[in-house]
Amino acid sequence: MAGTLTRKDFVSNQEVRWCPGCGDYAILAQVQKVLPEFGVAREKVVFISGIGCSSRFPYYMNTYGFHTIHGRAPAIATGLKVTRPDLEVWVVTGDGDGLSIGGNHLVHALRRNIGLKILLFNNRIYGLTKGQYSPTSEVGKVTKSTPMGSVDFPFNPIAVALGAHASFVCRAVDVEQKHLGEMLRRAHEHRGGAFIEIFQNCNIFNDGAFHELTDKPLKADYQLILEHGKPLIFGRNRDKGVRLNGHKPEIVTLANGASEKDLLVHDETDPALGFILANFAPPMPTPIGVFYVDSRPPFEAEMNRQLERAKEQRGVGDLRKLLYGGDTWTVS
Amino acid sequence: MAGTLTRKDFVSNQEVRWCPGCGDYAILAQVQKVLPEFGVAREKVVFISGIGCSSRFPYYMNTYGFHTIHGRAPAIATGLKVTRPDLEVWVVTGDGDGLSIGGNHLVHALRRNIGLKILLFNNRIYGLTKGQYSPTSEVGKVTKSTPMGSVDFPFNPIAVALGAHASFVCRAVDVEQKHLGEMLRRAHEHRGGAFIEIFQNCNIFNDGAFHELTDKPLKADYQLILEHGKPLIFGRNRDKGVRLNGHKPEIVTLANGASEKDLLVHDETDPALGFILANFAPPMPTPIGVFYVDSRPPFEAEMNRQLERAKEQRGVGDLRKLLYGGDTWTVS
Amino acid sequence: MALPGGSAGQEEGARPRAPEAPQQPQRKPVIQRSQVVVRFAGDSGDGMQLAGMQLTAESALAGNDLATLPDFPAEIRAPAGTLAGVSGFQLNFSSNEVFTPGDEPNVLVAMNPAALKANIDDLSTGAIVIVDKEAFTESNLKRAGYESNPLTDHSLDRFQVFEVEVGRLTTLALRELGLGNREVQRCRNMFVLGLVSWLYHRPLEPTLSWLNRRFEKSAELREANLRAVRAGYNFGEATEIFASSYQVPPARIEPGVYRNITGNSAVALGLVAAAVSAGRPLFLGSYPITPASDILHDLAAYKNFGVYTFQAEDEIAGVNAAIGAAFGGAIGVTTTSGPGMDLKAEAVGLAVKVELPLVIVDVQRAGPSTGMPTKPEQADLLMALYGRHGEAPLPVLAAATPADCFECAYEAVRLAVKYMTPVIVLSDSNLANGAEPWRLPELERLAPIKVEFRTDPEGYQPYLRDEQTLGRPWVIPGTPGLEHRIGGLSSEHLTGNVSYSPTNNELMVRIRARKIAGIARELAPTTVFGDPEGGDLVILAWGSTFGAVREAVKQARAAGRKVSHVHLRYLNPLPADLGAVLRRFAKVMVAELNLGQLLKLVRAEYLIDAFGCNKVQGRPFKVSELVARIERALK
Amino acid sequence: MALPGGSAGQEEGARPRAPEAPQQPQRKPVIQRSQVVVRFAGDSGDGMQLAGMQLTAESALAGNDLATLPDFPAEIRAPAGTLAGVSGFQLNFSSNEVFTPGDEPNVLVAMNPAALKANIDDLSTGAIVIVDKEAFTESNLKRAGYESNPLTDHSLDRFQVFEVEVGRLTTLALRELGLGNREVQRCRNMFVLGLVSWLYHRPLEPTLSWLNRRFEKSAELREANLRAVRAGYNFGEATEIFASSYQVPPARIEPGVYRNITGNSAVALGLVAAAVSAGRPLFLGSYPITPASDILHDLAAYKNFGVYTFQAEDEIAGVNAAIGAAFGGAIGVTTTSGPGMDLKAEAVGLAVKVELPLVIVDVQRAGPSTGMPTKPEQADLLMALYGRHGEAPLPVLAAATPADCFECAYEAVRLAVKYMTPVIVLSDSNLANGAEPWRLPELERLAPIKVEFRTDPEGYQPYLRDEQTLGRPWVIPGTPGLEHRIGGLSSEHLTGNVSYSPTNNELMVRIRARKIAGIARELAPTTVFGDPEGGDLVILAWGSTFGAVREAVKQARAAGRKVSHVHLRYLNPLPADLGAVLRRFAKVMVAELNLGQLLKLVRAEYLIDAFGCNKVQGRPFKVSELVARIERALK
Ligand SMILES: Cc1ncc(C[n+]2csc(CCOP(=O)(O)OP(=O)(O)O)c2C)c(N)n1
Ligand SMILES: Cc1ncc(C[n+]2csc(CCOP(=O)(O)OP(=O)(O)O)c2C)c(N)n1
Ligand code: SF4
Ligand code: SF4
Ligand SMILES: [Mg+2]
Ligand SMILES: [Mg+2]
Repeated sequence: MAGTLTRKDFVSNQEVRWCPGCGDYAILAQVQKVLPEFGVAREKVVFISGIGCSSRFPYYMNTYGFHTIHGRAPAIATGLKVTRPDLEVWVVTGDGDGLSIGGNHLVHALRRNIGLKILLFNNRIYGLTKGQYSPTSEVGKVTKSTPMGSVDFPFNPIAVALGAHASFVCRAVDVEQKHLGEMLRRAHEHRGGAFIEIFQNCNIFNDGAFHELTDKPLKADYQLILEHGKPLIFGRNRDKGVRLNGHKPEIVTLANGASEKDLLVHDETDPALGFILANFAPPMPTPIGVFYVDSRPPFEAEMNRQLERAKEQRGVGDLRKLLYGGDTWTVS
Repeated sequence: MAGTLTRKDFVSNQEVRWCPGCGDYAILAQVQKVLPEFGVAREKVVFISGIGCSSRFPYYMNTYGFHTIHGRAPAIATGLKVTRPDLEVWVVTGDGDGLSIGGNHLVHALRRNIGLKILLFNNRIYGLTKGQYSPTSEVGKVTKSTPMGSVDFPFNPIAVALGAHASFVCRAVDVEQKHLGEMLRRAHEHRGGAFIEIFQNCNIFNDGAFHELTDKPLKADYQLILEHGKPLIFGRNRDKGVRLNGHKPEIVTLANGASEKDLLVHDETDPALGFILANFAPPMPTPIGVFYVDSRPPFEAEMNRQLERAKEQRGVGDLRKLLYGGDTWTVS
Repeated sequence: MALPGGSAGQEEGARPRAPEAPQQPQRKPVIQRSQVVVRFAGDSGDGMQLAGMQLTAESALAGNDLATLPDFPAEIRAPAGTLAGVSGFQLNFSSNEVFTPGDEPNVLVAMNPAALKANIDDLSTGAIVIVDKEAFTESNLKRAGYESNPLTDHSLDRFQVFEVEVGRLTTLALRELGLGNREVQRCRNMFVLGLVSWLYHRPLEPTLSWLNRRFEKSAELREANLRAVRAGYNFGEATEIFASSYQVPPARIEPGVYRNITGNSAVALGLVAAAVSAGRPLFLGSYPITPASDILHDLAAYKNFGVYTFQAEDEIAGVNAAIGAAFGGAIGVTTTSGPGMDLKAEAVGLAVKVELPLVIVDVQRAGPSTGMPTKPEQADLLMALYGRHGEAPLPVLAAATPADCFECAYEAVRLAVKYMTPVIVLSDSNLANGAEPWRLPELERLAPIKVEFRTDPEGYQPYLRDEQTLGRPWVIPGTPGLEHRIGGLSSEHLTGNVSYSPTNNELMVRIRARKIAGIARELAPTTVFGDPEGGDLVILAWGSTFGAVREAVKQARAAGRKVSHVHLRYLNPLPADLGAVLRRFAKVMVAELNLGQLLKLVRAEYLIDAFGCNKVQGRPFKVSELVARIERALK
Repeated sequence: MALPGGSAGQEEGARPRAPEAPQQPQRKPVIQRSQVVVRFAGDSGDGMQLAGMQLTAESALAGNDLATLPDFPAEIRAPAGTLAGVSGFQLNFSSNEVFTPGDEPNVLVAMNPAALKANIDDLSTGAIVIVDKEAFTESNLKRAGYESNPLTDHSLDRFQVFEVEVGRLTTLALRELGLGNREVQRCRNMFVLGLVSWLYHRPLEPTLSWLNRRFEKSAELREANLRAVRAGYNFGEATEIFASSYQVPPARIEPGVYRNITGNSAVALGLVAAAVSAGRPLFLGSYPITPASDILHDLAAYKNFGVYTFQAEDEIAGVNAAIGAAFGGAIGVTTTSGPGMDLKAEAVGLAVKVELPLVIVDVQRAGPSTGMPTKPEQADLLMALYGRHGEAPLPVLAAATPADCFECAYEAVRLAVKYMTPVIVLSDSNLANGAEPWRLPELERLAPIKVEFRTDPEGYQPYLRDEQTLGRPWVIPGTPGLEHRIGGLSSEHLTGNVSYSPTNNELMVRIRARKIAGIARELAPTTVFGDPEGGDLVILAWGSTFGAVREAVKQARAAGRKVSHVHLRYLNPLPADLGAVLRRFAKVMVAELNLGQLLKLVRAEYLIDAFGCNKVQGRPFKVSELVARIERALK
């Protein structure tokens, strides 16, 4: 059963309705590709989304799905996961849905460590409402609602997640299919809440927002792939590395005297390092991969353990005793 | 006028109605003490709060004040500050008001760098609703709503503010009056949004939550006072220091071979360092003081500059031209 | 108190109960009374709620019918001794059926000047006032805003004032225990409880056994409290201060097992009972808010019943989490008060659209905005009905008494899962904190709640409806072969696929409306208290006004007025026969604690020229107000 | 279109207008028509909205009265060529007064098979269908779900079908410019615009000058578009395909300066005009949502008018920021649609309680929940009135036409600052995107909006009310000596200090209610279109149904029916004379795009047995539907 599932089993019969060329297609394709590999029965998988282009996602997955209201997917998913820890619950959200109107639910789900796998499709724009800037849009962005350029300093979703003490924080890119697949697998395997920021190109309203990370000639110089226990090396000749000067990062060229062992070695378990990496801004490269992981127990496990413990300690609830058990008196 | 104001000028005629012994009194006293020193005319000062014990604050200040609804003070204050940058707008909120229901408005106000001075009274409990746990309560806390102990991993408000890229982040303690006064002054002087977490004792529902930081015999060993450019030293004999081992902090004893110059020197302008400090957990001491400052321009300044620029470029709006200026035709 | 349409305590069928022997021999003259209203008042820290609750327990054991009303101070703890800090508890016990906590206390116990000042105006001439004389110090008088001492300035001359040195007498009684002064002073409430218990021949057993339980772990405090209560009792008997005591014979009460219950506790129990009947876990997603928080607190203690309580980051998350839980097959519930209801509107609309079961409990408080959070009002009715964008109808129920909260909560779950719809239950802060004796239901008689998740893929469609109820099938994730997607967009009949078809949209909007309207089919015919065939005036009411209206109607009928009472539990849909019933009366008056909300519905629905009897003072109706209003209406 | 109670375009006073000379000589036979309805339909990317807007501009210049209706595809951009991606624009132009975009198009321009399929059922026999023949490829037919080619399978026989090779002809026309194929194909809309312009003798000037402006910075594209439009025009004249062309003489239109305006743009302009009149900055706190976002976009461009636009993190922040701005003395506004209204409820209640001016614009869309975001409905009325906890009344206005949105937005600001209250303006997606010619107001005639902040400390009290309006004084921070605190808790009359006094609470609740009810004093008497003295039937309506109802009533009256039309702008308070007016009619029918919301109000208020005419299809009423309904009602 679960073992024999293929990509096709996860494709629903609904016509996919994103703009041609939208990065959402690539993400959908990868999710449909890797899910069967996880060996979870299809009926145990649920996709919950808010509102936005990205939030159409559940319709295209032949699993259980709930396309809810703007920003609330993490809250709805919380109620589901807490009462049904047997389910694999994925949340699909956008930079507006997840960080603007739904920002609070997101950070609370992360701090609580609800065992949700949260995919935040970050295209740095509101797609569905046709192109207003979002909380991840850069300062100065000219959009329909900011004709003279935005004056909002943007969120860095990775930093927000780390600030909320998420237990698994990573970043992927829509078109880096293999890496994205790995990240999905890591999220699936993580016992607890997982936050995955996925850079996603909106070719209609914000085309090329991540072109440095996706354009062949550029990306090797701009992308820094994080691997636990490995030194931070990048560049098309893999000749650039990142070193800490005190607690400040700097780029060094490996040829020029600096050697691999001077380099910062990635440690997924260190929140401070995660935060340093999250704050990499040009000229530093953009890290992708897992920034941080911790293994504290998920909320739903603890909550259900309390229910079990209560049953052990007080016996499975007996309604008669509950009603008749207090200070009663009898009139006869 | 403004120069000759005294504490009494900022005391309103309303009876203060916190529980006797509540930490809110100390904060009120200090605010009323230092405000006159800032030389801002009383009528230019506005206090805006949400709902909670702490949010009663505006009633006791003889300034303009608005006791709004639960969690929304930062949003209301944003509208006021943006249109009235001439005013000094203080926000008073609690750990529930500001981080639970109002968490999203708080982080958005911080990332935008709205020039608000936000005082978050953190008593790690819901005071007004009589003692439920809050998003800053520790795991395992037994309260009315968590008879078997809370299973929520708490927020660290400083980390949340840093994750949102607040431009000024500091921490104070209700009874550390002088230090609190300094922090208020720093917040006042900061050009932009300031976030001040104030540890506040709720002696009714969460008494002694910060006793290690306030009890005379203990506090020297538990409190680490941050000062820009100074090494991190603490302990009742000022013989303990903090050193970085790679990017991981550790405590060293100054007598035992380690000398002051090995110690980590505080740098308010470094977000990574701020995050390292924010994550100090026992056995590390609890830092108070300014974690992080940056000097990016406040939102309201940029926004008003756009309005000015529009007027310069297009002339002050002429209603007739606006209505009659487009594609019109005349029927006669 | 008789429930609307219920049977507890109704005069027919109730049998007289053997009076209990008084606790200890009483030697002073004894006067018979049929009803007494006692109010305890003191500082928040004085333990007045506890004293009141125990007098209630004693009165229940004495066989009286009763009703209570706690009156908490405004949200912030005011400094000791100030008016803002006064906490009160009122108990009405009687040898007749009781419907309200009573308009005017016969006895006021005032632990300090502020407590006296805050309450004295509610008393009528001749009432008993017991004060803790020692608390009438200069500074306390000032804090309460007294210019001169009322104990000496003759301003209390029209009352029977008893000045008792409560503090000193309690200290004396506990002398040997070596407790600190603070602990001793904390027992003052038990002293006055003992005193009042003596005065009205209350049996002390419930209090004594409660103290034994409560202080199980501290022999010292147990002993102190036991001594204090006995000292008060003996003080009444021993001293010359009271010339006589009073006896209130037991009421004729329907046989059964009783307990005291507040509305909030009853909601919690009703929800648990329903979840047990349904065989499903209960999930409460809630955010604390006065006066609803206690439902969360109560439910948090029922984890061994499979009850999940999730204190969410806000009300929006609370209701959405409940929707998520319902999607997964749990009984999803959210509890709140007015401001929280505002925030839940969008999610409730989603639940209406996707047709998932959900129960929303709104414990109303005085508004608008923050208003008076501890005070009652009934001004959320129209919001419950219409407070969402689009056409989003749902059933609305209102509880009439604290015990009725059990029934309403239970019924809400039943309707929610039967019709696959969110259901709103309206309570208010009167019911929430008020207590009454509750005749416990026989479990076998609870309406069955059937939950059958569909598992058969054959012919399954997400919006294929039950022909009777028009409810759609509840299919939960984890069911193989029934994978499907739901959402807030307009969706196609049967398949549930996203659809923008104009006629399909109208079809779905109308089916949902019909589904809710159809619930009227299963409502019992309207019961009229008074003249079912019609008369001069009928008072139509809903919610916590039940007791006051019923009592007022009784009194007016006793005075020969042809006035009746109809009390609604179902505000949407309204009972099918309601229009016909109302039309039998010459006049229809709608009594409610708002500016006329049910009134609007009734006028629109039946085109009857009904008029309102309204009050928005953060206080329940007084019986006397209603009686006067009835007289005016009949003129 | 005539505004309800307005004067633009009313038959009396309107003078005939000199017909414009056609653009170029026409040699084919010319047929006279009094009214033509054209619908352009194509893929989202085909530029149908632009073609429609330009034909509108041309028709305006030709002196016709007109009305338009854009029809956007559902929110997500569907793949090219699919039904879900079809975008339409309908224009009704006439030599008579025009009230609606027309029920059935006389001409359909379909750029591909999906556009044909999605629209063909709306056409009546004999209608003209112009198709881009080249787009009818195998794959496009399949994408549209056609089994066989409608151009060859005779399924279109009852229409006049004109197959044009739009792509090839456009390519030919632009040959010399050396543009890429994509750019060339983008000019196809101008080709068909030219063709239709020829067919109906539309003057091309507005289009030509618009193209010149629009492509100011790209000579190449400008030239391409100009050539395409001319090529289409010449193609009509030159080829044999059309045997004749049509002329629609100008309408009698009230003199004045006109421009086309959509409802959303009119709201934005009305708000700016009001802020200018008030002499205060305007602050918009908003969050994007279909179909309201364009108000935000428009206002964002008016920064030189002192307009602040704040795209908030959500609707809650949007409205709260507007309240904060109002506290500081700005004109605080928030704009949204249904789901956003749900979220604003709590803050609106706060504004009611603290009595600060605020304007809330709800551009209604089809619900409940996410519903059909691009489609119109009028189902937010009861929410506007009652969608907040507690007694929290406020004025509610509804715009009748796109241009009327200007008046309503302006009036809302006026009422808000005069009465110190939040005001809700209801629009809907019909009005928001629909356009009509707007006779520009004379600025001197705009009602004055007086804002006078109190600065005098002498005798100041925060809730000391104006005797006339009952509004409280607006005092802004920065005013020396008037420092004060406001908040959501119940507050004392005059001082505004926190108060839990029961009678004070009732006083304040009733004063606020009276304040809003008192606005009725300044409403003009109700205008009846038809028989002011009464008749067989009156249709009561509100909002965007104006045009359809007015046209239907006109037609029914022309057929001799004694039917009248009353259209409401003020939904709360209702005009004082409304009951009396309605009672003059034998029957009262309330027409609205919901299940009967105004109907409930009217029945409750006047006890009139009014009945509903309702539709919830995400579509406006058709005139023919209403005419049929009138006939049925009169039977
Ligand atoms: C309560 C509410 N407010 C606003 C909207 C309108 N809305 C829908 S999606 C969206 C933003 C989408 O942006 P994002 O989350 O980045 O998703 P994207 O479309 O870019 O994938 C908005 C504002 C809504 N549906 N509901
Ligand atoms: C919408 C809404 N939900 C809930 C409440 C109830 N409420 C008032 S204050 C509060 C929490 C207060 O906690 P905190 O912000 O920590 O303030 P504190 O009282 O501890 O100072 C809650 C839940 C409310 N007033 N409004
Ligand atoms: S608008 Fe952007 S994000 Fe949305 S479907 Fe199109 S390309 Fe994708
Ligand atoms: S409950 Fe706690 S926080 Fe509130 S006033 Fe009392 S001591 Fe202070
Ligand atoms: Mg986006
Ligand atoms: Mg707190």
